[in-house]
Amino acid sequence: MTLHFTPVWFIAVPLLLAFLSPLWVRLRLLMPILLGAHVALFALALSWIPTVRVAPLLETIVIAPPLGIHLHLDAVSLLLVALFNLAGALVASFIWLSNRESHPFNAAQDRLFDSAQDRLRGRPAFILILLLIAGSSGMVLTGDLFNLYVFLEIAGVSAYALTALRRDKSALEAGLKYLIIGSVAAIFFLFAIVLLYLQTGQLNMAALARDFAGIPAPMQALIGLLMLIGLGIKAELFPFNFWVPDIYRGSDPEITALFSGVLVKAFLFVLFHLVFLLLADPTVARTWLMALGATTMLVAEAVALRQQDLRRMLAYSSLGQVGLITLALGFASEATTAGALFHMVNHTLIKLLLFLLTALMLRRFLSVRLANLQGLGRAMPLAAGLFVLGALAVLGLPPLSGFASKLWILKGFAEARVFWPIALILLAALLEAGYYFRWIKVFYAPEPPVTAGQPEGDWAYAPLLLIAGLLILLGVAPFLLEDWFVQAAKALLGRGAILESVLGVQP
Amino acid sequence: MNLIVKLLFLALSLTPAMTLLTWDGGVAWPLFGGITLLFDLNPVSGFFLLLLALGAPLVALPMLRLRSARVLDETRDEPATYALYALLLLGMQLLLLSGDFIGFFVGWEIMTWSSYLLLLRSPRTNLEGAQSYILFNLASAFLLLGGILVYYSLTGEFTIRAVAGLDTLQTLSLVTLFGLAFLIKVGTLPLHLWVPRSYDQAPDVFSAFLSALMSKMGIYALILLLTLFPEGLAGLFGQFLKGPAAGYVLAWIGVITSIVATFKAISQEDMKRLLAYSSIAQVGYIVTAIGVGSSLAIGGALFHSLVHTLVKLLLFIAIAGIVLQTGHRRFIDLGQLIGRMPISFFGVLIGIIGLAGMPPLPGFASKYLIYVSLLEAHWLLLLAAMILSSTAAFVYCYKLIYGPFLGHANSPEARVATEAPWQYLVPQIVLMGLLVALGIFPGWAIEILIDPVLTALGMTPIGAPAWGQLATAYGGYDGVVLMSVFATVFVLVTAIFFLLRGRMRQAGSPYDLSYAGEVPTAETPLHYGAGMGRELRRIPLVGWILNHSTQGFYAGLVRQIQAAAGLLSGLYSGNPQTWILLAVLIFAATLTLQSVTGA
Amino acid sequence: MSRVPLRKRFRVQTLLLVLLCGWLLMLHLTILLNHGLDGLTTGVGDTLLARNSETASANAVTSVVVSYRGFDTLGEVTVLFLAATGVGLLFAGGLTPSPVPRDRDSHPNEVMVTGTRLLFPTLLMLGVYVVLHGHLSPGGGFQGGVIVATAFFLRMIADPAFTLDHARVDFYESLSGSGFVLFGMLGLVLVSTASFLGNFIPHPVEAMGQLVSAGVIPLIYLLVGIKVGAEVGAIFQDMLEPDPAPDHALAAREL
Amino acid sequence: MTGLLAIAFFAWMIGAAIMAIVQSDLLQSALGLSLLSLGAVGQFFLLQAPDVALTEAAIGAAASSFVMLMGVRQLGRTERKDLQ
Amino acid sequence: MLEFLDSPRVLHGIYLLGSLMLFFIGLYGLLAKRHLLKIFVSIEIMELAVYLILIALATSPGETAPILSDGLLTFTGMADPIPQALTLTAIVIGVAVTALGTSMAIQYHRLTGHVGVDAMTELKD
Repeated sequence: MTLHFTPVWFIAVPLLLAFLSPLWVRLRLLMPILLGAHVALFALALSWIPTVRVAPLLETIVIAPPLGIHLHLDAVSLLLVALFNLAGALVASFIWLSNRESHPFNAAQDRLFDSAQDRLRGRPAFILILLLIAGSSGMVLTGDLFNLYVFLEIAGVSAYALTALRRDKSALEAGLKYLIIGSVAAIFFLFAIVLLYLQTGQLNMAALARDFAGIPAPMQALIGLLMLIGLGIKAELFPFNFWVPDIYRGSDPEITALFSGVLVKAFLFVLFHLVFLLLADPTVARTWLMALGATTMLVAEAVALRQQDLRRMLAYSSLGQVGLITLALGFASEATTAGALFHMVNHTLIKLLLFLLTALMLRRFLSVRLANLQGLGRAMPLAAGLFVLGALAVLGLPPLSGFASKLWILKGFAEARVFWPIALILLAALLEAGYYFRWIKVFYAPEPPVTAGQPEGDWAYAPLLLIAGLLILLGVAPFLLEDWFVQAAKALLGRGAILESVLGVQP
Repeated sequence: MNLIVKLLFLALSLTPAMTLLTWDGGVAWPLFGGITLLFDLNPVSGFFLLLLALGAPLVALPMLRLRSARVLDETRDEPATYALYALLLLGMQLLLLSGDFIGFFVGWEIMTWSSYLLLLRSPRTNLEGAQSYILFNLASAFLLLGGILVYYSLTGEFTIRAVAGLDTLQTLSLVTLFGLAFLIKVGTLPLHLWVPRSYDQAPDVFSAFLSALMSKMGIYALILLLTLFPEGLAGLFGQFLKGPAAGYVLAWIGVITSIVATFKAISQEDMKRLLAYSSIAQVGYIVTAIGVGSSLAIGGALFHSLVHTLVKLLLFIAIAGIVLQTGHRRFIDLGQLIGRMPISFFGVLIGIIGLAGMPPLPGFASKYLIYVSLLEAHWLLLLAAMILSSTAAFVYCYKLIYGPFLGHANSPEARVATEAPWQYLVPQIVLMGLLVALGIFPGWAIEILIDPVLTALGMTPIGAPAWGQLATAYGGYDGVVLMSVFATVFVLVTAIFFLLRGRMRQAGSPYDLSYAGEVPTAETPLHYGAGMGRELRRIPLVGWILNHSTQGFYAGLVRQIQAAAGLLSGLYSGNPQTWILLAVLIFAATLTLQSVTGA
Repeated sequence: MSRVPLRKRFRVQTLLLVLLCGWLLMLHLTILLNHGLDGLTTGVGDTLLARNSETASANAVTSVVVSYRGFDTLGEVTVLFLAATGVGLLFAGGLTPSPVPRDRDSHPNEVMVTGTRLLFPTLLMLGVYVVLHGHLSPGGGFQGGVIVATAFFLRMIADPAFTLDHARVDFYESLSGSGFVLFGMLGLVLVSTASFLGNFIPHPVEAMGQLVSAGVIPLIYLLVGIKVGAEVGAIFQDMLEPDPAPDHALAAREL
Repeated sequence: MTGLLAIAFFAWMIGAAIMAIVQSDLLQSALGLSLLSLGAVGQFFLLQAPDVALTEAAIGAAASSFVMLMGVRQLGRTERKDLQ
Repeated sequence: MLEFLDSPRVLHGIYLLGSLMLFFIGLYGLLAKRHLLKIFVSIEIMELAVYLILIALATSPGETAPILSDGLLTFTGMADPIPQALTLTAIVIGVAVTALGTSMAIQYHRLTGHVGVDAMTELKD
């Protein structure tokens, strides 16, 4: 009887911990467990880097693929799983370290809602956060299409419930909207899976990839479109992403950080994983996705110019970055893919930083509208400084990590001598600068702001400073992770390698 | 504690000088994917690093006293200011030392955002000023990045070195991208919107840095373009008269910039805005010289950069001292400070003489070189235009000395002001000394500072017969003699003035208008500087220039983008059914298309 | 008078939506009828069916659900668990400020209460039977669990005095859920199976069709049954409990 | 025979579905959903899927209808009470 | 007389037609109805249609239920168990989501008095 460290731990451990949550409540260990689980899984992921570099890790569950379900841990899924658990650890530590005093809400609200932090520290939030990350990890790891759907629903249901966590009007409205649009997306995706199964008799993704070419062309198009709608809604691509700002505006910023940092990344990965895997010649799909990505980016950055609420603004900014990542992944050269994966990591870190800062501001001022944040730089100098850092990073200004990843993507385009994405990306960055610097200017306005809420706890800054340190470190020395990203890009693009490792056949 | 911070800050401000003196050998920093940042010192960057090394501590010194003792301000955020300044210096050093474009861009961007954050430290900064500063500069940076990427796609590497074998289209796209980027940074005409706003709104001392040193980074970059294309601007469209045709366009951009900016400067009511426009005008000369592109012209450009750095540091620091002591920035509120702030007066005096390019000071030498190079290229129309602008500059120079120092003190603060604190005076004295020294030894500057740069660029050095002499093919002068003559005359005139002073009539009050036929009220702007812009507008062409500004164009652009954003944000309506309907419609449309074409 | 154009517009919208859906139906039908009619020829299903005797479960669906695709089932139970958590979160205390005990629309009559009391054990038995015979006959953990939950639910409706102890439901939920994962882990850890959810209990094919057969499958299905019963019961109870009178006064104050 | 039964069930189901959607009395709508589920139970039996049929009966018809009924009880019976 | 209805292709066609009609009736409800419960009902109808397609098209006429009982000894000639297993899973997931949604709708109604999606304007900027 030996202790097998296998990828299944990434899913089994959070599930076990979530099921055992009444025990943790009794032992008053919820927060340490939430943090500890993610830290441990992050460490576990890091410990696998040398193994995965040699060959991808296949974890068979009950029966070998293509008959059963298997988990596929290669460089790219390892990267994302590590990232998700890191994000989980950061958010958990932020929630844990925020101070405990209750909100000075007015009386009616006080009776209605317990304070934000207490809700986030409760058992439901513990379960939902843990399983949101587990679900996202599962989506990235699984090699089976229906299993993917199950994990999609796990992540989705946790996300719906987390959105409504605050239980006030706006949170419930956001939760309902998310649930409706999410369910519709899931139905479309399920329909696509059903058609795939009916056409090929396979559920294993590698086997599907092998058999996909045999499906008649109109059917292929139908399946592709259904998947595009389903995953496009979930991954926040342009004509399907209208729900995003409302949801990000309505939920707690701590939660939104996870949506933007973890959930979207998982769906983006799934989308591109399927495209690269199923299609032997993904040229058409890639062109479509690049166009969608570019549109997403430009539209989102333009709309963000007018936003008056920080959460909405960050939502659009997040969409813009998703567009950029889609554009780069859609191009699918090794350099742009590696750069896009790097940018995923960066964007997760940056959006965690910015949304957690928003949480601090919200706690302090009870509103994060532009007008209420005048002169924030005086009231919360550290928060304002970190916001500036995050903004610089998201804009891709050196020496922060956003620069390195954007440069990588741009370099990839330049190597291929394709210039229109470069122009669009730079234009989008300029638009993005237009609104980020507007907010920064307002933060440093000379008038002091009106403080209504409570001061933020000093310890809450610890995870934020850690993120800031990471952003600077990755910006100054991106070569530390370079190899990993290149491996991950190869793994994501390497259709043949996956088919070979799963099915043992050369495509 | 506070003292330690300040000392540390001063030490940090000396880093460019330390770098310049102690640099040995290149440094390489690998980034990723074969991108390696190379840092090394070459004569061209050395010249500009020298400017930085000179300017940085001189600006740092007055930064120690950003607020006057009269203004009660409980926030102590100076450490943040100091940190940003140190970052800015770091960025500029990276920019100057880097031997590859990525390092160059990194330095460029660090410089941009850290200076932006410094700009925000001023309570005067408004949204338009801040936004135009950062957006123009980022546009410049992104154009630069675009250019770098084109360069990379053509050559396969990021190292800054001469490219060969490009066709016209490739060269043109490179030159356009790089050129636009650098011209924005330099602030030539249609792209200058951010310059007056930011120089005006920045913290008073920091304006000196912006004008004197940061604009020089644009000049450095423009000169770098010459390295990139060794055949120069001539290679693009051949010759025009005796100079490069492409450069002719650039030269006209420079000259028009300087003419317009000069007239704008004359019509300003505010000292810092005036200096801002004068900065644009001076940089315009440098751009013209770079357009000519001959070794004489580049030498002139470099020399003028040096002089302009010294002059603008001097003037902005002196003005900052005045603002600190009086709290006023408009000419109409100031006056009669000559007795109360004598050292500042001399600072401004020396400064404007240098600025106007009048003989004993080195401003003359540098402009002379540029004129001669224009003559050499037979671009006489340009020469005439430049002389026009140069002459008009006398007017604002005069305004600058008369407004604050002579005439009547028009505000209570101006009447009781005392000399600026020592932190402001020491840099002024140093700068005055340097300017006078350069005026005496123009040949030294050419031989020691400029010729190595020209050699490194592959041009013939100008050379000088002696340290005191400036010589060109069209004649030269001896700085020592000139300075002696002027000094003697100055001493004589001053002596006569003081001897005769007792007999001169003193005006009793500002409203003592013995020679005017009307009775002024308290609202009548009796100050010399007031209303000058209004009068200028009567001159036909000048009036047209002053009445039109690029501001309207950019404001319209912003309005259009905002409107488009509003239109698009209508898509993000909050109704889930609309979202689903849109998705389904797209689904249906695509499927229809697919079945029509696929069948 | 002014309603007429509104209604007209409404009809046009409806018509357009019907046309859109109809058009999509047409498109789907053409594609699917042309290319999707022939059904499955070969697939993993047939292979699994052929190998089903390995699990010694008479019900092939059960062996797929619990063993071959047990990972899906674990995820599915998790979704249910998440939904129960979410529902519990939404209805957790604080939203029903009135201290008045639950006030139903109609008080249950005696016949109904007695009838339900009689029905209750029968339903419970049925549920347990369905769960325990999951590997032999149609049904299993889900169905049985829901039947059990329905039994409790009927009691709750009929008998206002009957409530479920939340802590106990939580306990069952937690026990069965973690049991499921632990069974999976045990399969992973034991050398004989070395796979998550591996069937580590001996399951001879000869025993197929008997109650004690198929190794770990009935045990896991039992756990699933308990889990589903507890979740669905919790959801039922949470939704039933809150005060039915919408608290408009509170809402109005907040507006 | 199977085909006929299937058609009959489908007629039943489509009727129930239209009832569930068009009825403005939400109780009727919930009833329509249960009828639809019952029809589906029949279909699943017909399709040799007794497991699914049982599940649909227990979960689709019973649990889901219960959830809907709870919703109707809380939200009111008429569909357009605040939407006129 | 109606034997032709039992041929595999025709049977599959019937199921396809019926299920797709259900699916698009659901879609119509989703797009046309404003009431939250109606939307959840529509979503359930759509899900049900998808399950039906899956099971119907994966099963050929003449196959028996995949359960070994009453004299059957081998697993041959049986319906594909995988679609049934998938449907089992999906049904439970669907009901879980509906329950969560209905609870949210109930809470939302309690707070605001609204029951329709078109009344949700709190988040609009």
